[in-house]
Amino acid sequence: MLLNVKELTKVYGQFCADCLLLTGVEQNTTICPRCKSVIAINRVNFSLKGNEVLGIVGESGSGKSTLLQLIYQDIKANSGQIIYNGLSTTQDTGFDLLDCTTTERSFLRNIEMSMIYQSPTLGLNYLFSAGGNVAEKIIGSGERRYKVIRERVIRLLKRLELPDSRVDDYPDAFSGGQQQRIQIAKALSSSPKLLLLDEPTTGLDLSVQAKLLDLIRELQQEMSFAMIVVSHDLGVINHLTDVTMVMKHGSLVEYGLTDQILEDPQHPYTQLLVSSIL
Amino acid sequence: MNENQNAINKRHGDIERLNRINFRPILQAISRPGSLHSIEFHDNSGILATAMLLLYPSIYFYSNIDISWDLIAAVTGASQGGSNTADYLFCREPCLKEIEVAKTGDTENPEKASTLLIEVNNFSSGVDVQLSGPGIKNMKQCTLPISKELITARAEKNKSFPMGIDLFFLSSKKEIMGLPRTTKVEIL
Amino acid sequence: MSYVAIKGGTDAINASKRLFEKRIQPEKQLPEKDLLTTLPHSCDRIIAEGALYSDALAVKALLRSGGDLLEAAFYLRAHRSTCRRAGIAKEINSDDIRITRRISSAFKDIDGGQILGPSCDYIIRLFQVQSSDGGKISDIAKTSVIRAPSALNNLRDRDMVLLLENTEGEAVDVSRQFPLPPYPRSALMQVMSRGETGSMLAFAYTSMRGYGDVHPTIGDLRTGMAAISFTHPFTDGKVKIGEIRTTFCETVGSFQRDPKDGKLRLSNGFGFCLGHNETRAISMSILDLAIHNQGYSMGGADIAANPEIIINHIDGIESMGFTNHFKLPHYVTFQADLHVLDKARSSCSD
Amino acid sequence: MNREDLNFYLQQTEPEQIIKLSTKIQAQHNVETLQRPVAQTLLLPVNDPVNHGKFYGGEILVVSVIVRVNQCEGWAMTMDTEQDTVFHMAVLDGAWASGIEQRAIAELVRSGKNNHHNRCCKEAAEVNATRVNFDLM
Amino acid sequence: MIKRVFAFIDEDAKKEIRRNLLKAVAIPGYIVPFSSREMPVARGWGTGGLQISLSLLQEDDCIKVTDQGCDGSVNAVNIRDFITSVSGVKATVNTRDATIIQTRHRIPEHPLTEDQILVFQVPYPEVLTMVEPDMAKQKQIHADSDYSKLWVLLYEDTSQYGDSRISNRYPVEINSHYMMDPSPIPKYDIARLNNSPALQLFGAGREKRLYAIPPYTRVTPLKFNDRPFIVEDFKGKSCKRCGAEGIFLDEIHTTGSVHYFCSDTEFCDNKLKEAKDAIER
Amino acid sequence: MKLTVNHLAKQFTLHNRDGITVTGFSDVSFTVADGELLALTGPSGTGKSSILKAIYRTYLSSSGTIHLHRKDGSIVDLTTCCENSILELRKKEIGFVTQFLKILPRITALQSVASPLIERGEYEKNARETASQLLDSLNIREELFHLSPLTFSGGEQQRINIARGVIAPRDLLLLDEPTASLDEDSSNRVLDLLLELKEKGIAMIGIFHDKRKTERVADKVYTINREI
Repeated sequence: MLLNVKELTKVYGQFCADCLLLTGVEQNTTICPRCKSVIAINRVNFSLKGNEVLGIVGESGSGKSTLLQLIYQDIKANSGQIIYNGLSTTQDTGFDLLDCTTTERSFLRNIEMSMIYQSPTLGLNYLFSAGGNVAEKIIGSGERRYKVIRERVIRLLKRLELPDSRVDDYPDAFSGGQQQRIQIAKALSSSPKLLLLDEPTTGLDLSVQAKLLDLIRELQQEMSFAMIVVSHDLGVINHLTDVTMVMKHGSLVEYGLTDQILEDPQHPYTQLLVSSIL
Repeated sequence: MNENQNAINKRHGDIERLNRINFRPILQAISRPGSLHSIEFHDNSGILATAMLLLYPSIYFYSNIDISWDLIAAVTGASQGGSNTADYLFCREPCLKEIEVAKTGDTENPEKASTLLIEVNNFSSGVDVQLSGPGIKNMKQCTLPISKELITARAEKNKSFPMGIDLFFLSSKKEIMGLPRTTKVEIL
Repeated sequence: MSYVAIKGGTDAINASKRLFEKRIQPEKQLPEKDLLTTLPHSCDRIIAEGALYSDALAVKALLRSGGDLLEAAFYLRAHRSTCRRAGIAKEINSDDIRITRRISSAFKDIDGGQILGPSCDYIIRLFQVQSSDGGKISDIAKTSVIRAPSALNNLRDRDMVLLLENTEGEAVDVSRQFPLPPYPRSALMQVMSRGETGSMLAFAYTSMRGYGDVHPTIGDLRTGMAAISFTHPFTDGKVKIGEIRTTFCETVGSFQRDPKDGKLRLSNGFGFCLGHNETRAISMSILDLAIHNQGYSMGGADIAANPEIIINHIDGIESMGFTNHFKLPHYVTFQADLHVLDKARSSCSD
Repeated sequence: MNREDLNFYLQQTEPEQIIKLSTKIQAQHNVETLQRPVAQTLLLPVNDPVNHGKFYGGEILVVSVIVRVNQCEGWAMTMDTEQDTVFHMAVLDGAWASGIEQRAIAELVRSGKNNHHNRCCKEAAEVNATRVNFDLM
Repeated sequence: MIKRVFAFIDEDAKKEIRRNLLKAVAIPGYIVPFSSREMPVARGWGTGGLQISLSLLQEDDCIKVTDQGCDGSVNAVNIRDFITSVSGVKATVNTRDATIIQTRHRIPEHPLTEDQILVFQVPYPEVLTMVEPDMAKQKQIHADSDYSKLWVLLYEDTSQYGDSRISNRYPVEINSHYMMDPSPIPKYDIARLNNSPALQLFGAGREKRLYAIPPYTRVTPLKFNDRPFIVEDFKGKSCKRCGAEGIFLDEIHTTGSVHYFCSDTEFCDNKLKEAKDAIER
Repeated sequence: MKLTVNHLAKQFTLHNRDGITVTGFSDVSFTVADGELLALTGPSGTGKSSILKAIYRTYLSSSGTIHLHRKDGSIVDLTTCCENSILELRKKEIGFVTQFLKILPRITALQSVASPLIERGEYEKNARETASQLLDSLNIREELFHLSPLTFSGGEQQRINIARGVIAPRDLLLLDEPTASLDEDSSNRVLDLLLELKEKGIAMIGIFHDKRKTERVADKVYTINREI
């Protein structure tokens, strides 16, 4: 397993002793009636193999994006474990991301994993050129030769079907779909073992969306990294993922093969979700 | 206004002079690890002289040496703290415990770390070591007048730069040697 | 003292100093005590921005600087560095001052009254207008000293005013240790209380003009004499040292949800300065509102609400010094600039 | 009257009277200067009504003196750079503590109190004339 | 009346600066905040360097103050006069005679020794200001020692202009850890920071920061492994006055022609004097 | 034996319709051996497709077992083994050919058919060669090779699906009406292909619309009669 998430919990508020028991999908709330804390993630467990593609679906506020941010160390969990087994040095025991120092966090984010945010404004620095954005991640992974960096930047942008004549243009000179491609090029530039995607195509035109999803799928098969895809769009999930988790009120509702979740959903909430596809 | 205060007032100018004379060797000592620099004593004590130099009102200090620290606190305005909170620790061996709990700062504020001033007899006996790091031209061999355990404990404290502790050794022969956190010590 | 023969600027500097003296003609200058009484606002501004209350030195600085108020404030700041600190005076409170002027624009009438005091607000700025009519003042014996609680106290009693949580143990003293972000409120307030009047005015003005969402109403603006007290070293009793001129301003902003209990309350800001300077006290209270009660801004880009911007850019002594430092020779770095430009131009033309 | 009243109210009297009384005390008693007039600053905390906290609103330039009159220490502190009377005020403070010339000192303080009160009232009357009259209350 | 303190600053303030200097040396390249008292010299005019020098001074020191390599520069004259008047120490223009050298924008040409301390006046202590203005984020970047943004700047300049656009204040890495602003010295002087026998101290009064490079410490400019670090080029040019070559030269443009002179005037004077002495002998 | 299905049943609980249960199929038992083709027959709505989906684990079975006998001799129960094992098996051992287009719509027909071979490690050039031969044998005109199957007729799409399913055949192949919308000639070619696969030892379970076709390829028939 590349990633083992155990009893992961994130609470905003004072976190009383009853928080976890009084919230979740059964209780139909994320707000603890005792102490008014918001339980964003309630004891979530799952694991992910190298090159597996996991989808997370759920309505907004179900905790799916929070879960990604916890893994990416954008925010710190309150309890639980996120064991990462991708490091050669800690292969036997795994490395608990919850214990990582800021230096280790930088290392993880520079080399081991990448995040693709819904909005390219979150993943890109608009003061850097398109190439500069990709270069930042390559540099972060330790490369210090200009020629190598420049060539890899151009190769990646080309692979993402962006014209190499525009490598030194700034992100705001690109269309929304192209900006998202730059973000993906940046994310993949360090050859990460794990790619986290937070609603990667929401907000794009349908035709642009489809092409981008194809490309992500292709790149995943080509480079065989593991992915976690968060989306409220079951079409996206169906298109990209092998396995799917359904979340509600910070809890894990259902887990299964993506086609099974879509065609034979077990939990009432999943059935509702699937039946509401247009 | 008590007698002590009065006497101190008179000596104030002298102490300021002593402080400026002593600052340069201590600065050179931390800049050039492993080399010896001479300082002037205060009341026949190197510890007292460095205490006068280093302590001021917002500073916490700790000591395991039995001298009248209340007076020093009164004169310098510094406060006594625990070995785990003090900015300066004035010690005599054994001080393994003190090293183990001394502050190392954090990655954002590595300067909020302790400095230990250790009183030793001389620089001729101790552990033979080889030093390298900033302030040292290539390599430097010298004798550290402390135990191997202390050297190991120091290495443990300094393993994740920029966090760490800085040491000074003061001998009865009015010599001072510095060992900042950047210095790599190899026991020969 | 030693002498070292140096060619270059030495003689020029001395000549320049002489020429400056000639220009401000110290021998013809007004008596110091008259300056304090005829130009009190200049002195108060010097005192506030210099952050050192001394009438005598303010006047001296005014003369030395030829009337350049910022330069004069700088004299006081520099002097401060040479003085030992005797200790911390007793805390002063706006409710306790002997009022010389006090108004509230939030209410028609208030406990203690609207007192205009000495103000140039109602003076028509025309050179030919006559001075005031010199009417009589009666009943001196019956009048007692005017003190009044803040006009906002009434709202406070009705639980309508937001009380920010005080998360600091002790107040920070930025003159001894400048804090790192996130900046404690006490540090921001101290920096603002000695900030440059014009800079604070400009930043506050941005927030009321729409780069921010501050819609202030002046709740209580007052000037007056505050008693300075200290601890008697031999009795430990409180002992009065003297009185200083002060200005206080409390401003009310929009209402907000109090994070403590979810109730809606009015936000408020506070301004204080040494001496009498209403413009800067008002500006400070508005900046305080902008920074500490960030509300429902839709416009974005509210410069005044950024503590980082305010704390680092309103100090007159620092900003003046740095602006003027560009007068220093920079030919080495400029030459380096030109070298790099040459290289880049030839690289781009390849 | 408290010893703490001396410092401020003596400043409200004629300096000559303080000097005169101080000179007399110095002639008759053992007066030793422990700290000559020294310029110092007082940091000024200001109450912050917005969070019931405080902040430092600047510093006050002061001059203080410490003397010993017989066996008792006397102290005085005045604002600004004024140094002439502060020494004599400290002598009077020390004398009060030693029980010397207490009546004369009290008399001076009383007159200072009066002067101060009168001046404040006069100022208050001037300020009161600028009161806006709504006839509401 | 007011008792004059040796070297202007009161003892407690000196102690604070001294403590921070010791920490700065122990953590090479790390910028240490300090309280920075107001000086009677304007902020931005060298108050940081001045506070360091004043905290170092003792009676038998000999101070040199130089600006742009020129001891006669008005700012240098002013600061030197102030230092000598408040401390009574000797002053010199001769690099070799100085125990403490306070400088702005240059490192003296004459090689420094272990007995000397070089004090830089620093306008912007934070190397990251050009890529990240927010102080809290700057602190985090240093803590993570993740300087990708500086490298991206270099990458972008290299792609667009063939080399970095930074002409002075060129970012340097100290002892393979912290990136540091070396103060606005030309690139020519960057290499001379490396492995210096002298202790080098940096003070920024307005920004309230100080930092240090201990002697014999590795200082490397921000540069890609496969690209050269290009410094100002004076090949084939020499000082019109003393004939010196291979040093940093000032360019003086007069109508129609360019003349070169030593930037370090003391070095130039010495060279002339040596030549004269040689002839006389 | 390749696959043993024992007392397999499937019920759907519709939580959002007052929790009513609908029976998909019940008590299904059969076996399939290597090189054998089992045909599922019965009236429509009796759950023939559901059985295939249960084997493929698109449906979770309610009770019963599905034992897959793997080449290495081990046996896995497809109703209970973990999702990762299913994914692994789907990659190498179990194939599914549906009557609906289930390929990336923006990829060319040739690329789409060749990709299972490439995934298996075949050189791209060889894979394309084999794929074009296969498409040719299925009567797909060469000019369509480089177009997206999305624009194809139903019959053409169906043949692309079949080609994908058989080009790198898994040991067990599930066929859901592979000849549903094909003309007679194409239909025959597909059935020929299936016969070839049997020769190679591939086990198959199929649903065929038409009795004649069933008889032509099936080794045995399992008929489902819903008797509730």
